[in-house]
Amino acid sequence: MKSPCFRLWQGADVTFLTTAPIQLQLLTDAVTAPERGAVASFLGVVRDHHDGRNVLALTYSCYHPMAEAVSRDIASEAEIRWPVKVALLHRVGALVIGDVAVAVAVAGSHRDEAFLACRYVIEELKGRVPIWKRETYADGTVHWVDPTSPGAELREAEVVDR
Amino acid sequence: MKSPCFRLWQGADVTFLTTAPIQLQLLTDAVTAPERGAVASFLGVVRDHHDGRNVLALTYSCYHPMAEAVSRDIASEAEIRWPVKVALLHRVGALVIGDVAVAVAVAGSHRDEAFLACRYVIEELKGRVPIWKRETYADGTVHWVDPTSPGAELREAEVVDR
Amino acid sequence: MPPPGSKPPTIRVLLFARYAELLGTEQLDLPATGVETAGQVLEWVRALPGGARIADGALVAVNLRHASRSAPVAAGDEVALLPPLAGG
Amino acid sequence: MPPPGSKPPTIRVLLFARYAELLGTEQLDLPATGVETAGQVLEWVRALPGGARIADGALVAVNLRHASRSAPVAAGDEVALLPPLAGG
Repeated sequence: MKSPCFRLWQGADVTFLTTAPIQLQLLTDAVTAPERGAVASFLGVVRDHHDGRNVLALTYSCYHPMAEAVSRDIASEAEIRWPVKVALLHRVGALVIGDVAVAVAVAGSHRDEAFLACRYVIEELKGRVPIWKRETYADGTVHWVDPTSPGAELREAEVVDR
Repeated sequence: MKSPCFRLWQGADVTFLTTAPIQLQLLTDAVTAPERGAVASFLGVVRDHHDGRNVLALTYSCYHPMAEAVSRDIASEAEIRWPVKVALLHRVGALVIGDVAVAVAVAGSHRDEAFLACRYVIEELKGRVPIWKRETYADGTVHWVDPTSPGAELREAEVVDR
Repeated sequence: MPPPGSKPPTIRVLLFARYAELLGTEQLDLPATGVETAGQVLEWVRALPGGARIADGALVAVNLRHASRSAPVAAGDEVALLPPLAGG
Repeated sequence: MPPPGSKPPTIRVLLFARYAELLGTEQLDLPATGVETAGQVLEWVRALPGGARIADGALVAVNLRHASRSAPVAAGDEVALLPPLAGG
């Protein structure tokens, strides 16, 4: 069996994905401008537990070209709907507790639009960008996280030995 | 006439005020924790115009001990209302276009509470923390910004020569 | 159109995350003849060994965008079956 | 209570930003006798030279917290008159 894709694909765009640590300031700097002084941002940081189990490590994989295309769609949608500039970046590969997994920064002239667009982008990203998370637990088991079915993957014994 | 207070007061707390450049990451790092993986933040950046006039420079002054006390109140209110950790920091003194004037970072277990609390803090800060802004325009005039009366300070000829 | 003598026209099928593990592969080539919709691609994969555990509600993408079961597909298209997304 | 021989009991009045410019000072000491509310402090300042341009709707703070016009004040309190806030 081939190993799942945890690396970025050769030749595909890498605007919205990275394997390197995310620095929020690079995103806020990219969107801020003299006429856009209100900057709302969001960070998703790797937590140490999931459904009550201790997470030791995790790996994000992605469908790289589609993740880029859909991220671009979402940024464009937000910039059409509100007068804002959007930056978003999702990290893939092996992450540890406390690492930033995703960052969104949105700058506009007013707070309202910056906050609304930032919230829009993170919600759409979670719902549409093809990224998956495989967690390793303290007891050595591994499983693919399914946010649509909290706890269900454990009851269904989807946990696989590594 | 004494010059208005643009410096921080000797002996008063300096938890929520600073005269140095603001680095957002210091705030997000301060609130993030293994159990708080959703971090919403806001930056207010000095813009280059106000009521259609070009701003050259500006200075924030404050009622330092009250600004600290009210900032602390606001952070506590947010942390009581939502299960979050709050950091906020306002810069005072002389700033230039593009400088970060205020930063808020809020971390929680879930996006909803992080965004709601972040929005609460910046709105309350603007409405309650005693800070004033004196702008210098391209034509050399100076005036105190009054957000409650957009444009009114110009019609009222409150502009004073420097 | 492929040049004469090349392989028969196919639809490229990509599998990700748990679905790739269930099928033991990340990529399949489905002969395009008679395949008209994304839903038919999903049913074909679900009929393969290991495919039955792919949920009926799996997400489907055609050429890098989310698509409905009824989305048309043809030779040369890239169809992906996506487990529940977990980004962010 | 102040020790015998010290100055008479006063209320410390602070002025900021445009109000400090209008009055030409950032700090005044108001004899506390007969002064019972924050609103009375505001009226006293507005009667001073330059004070008339302090808006009727000025914000008032007593001992580092926003206060209403009817908030009680006494000797030793710190009362601040605050122009429209412009932080953030």
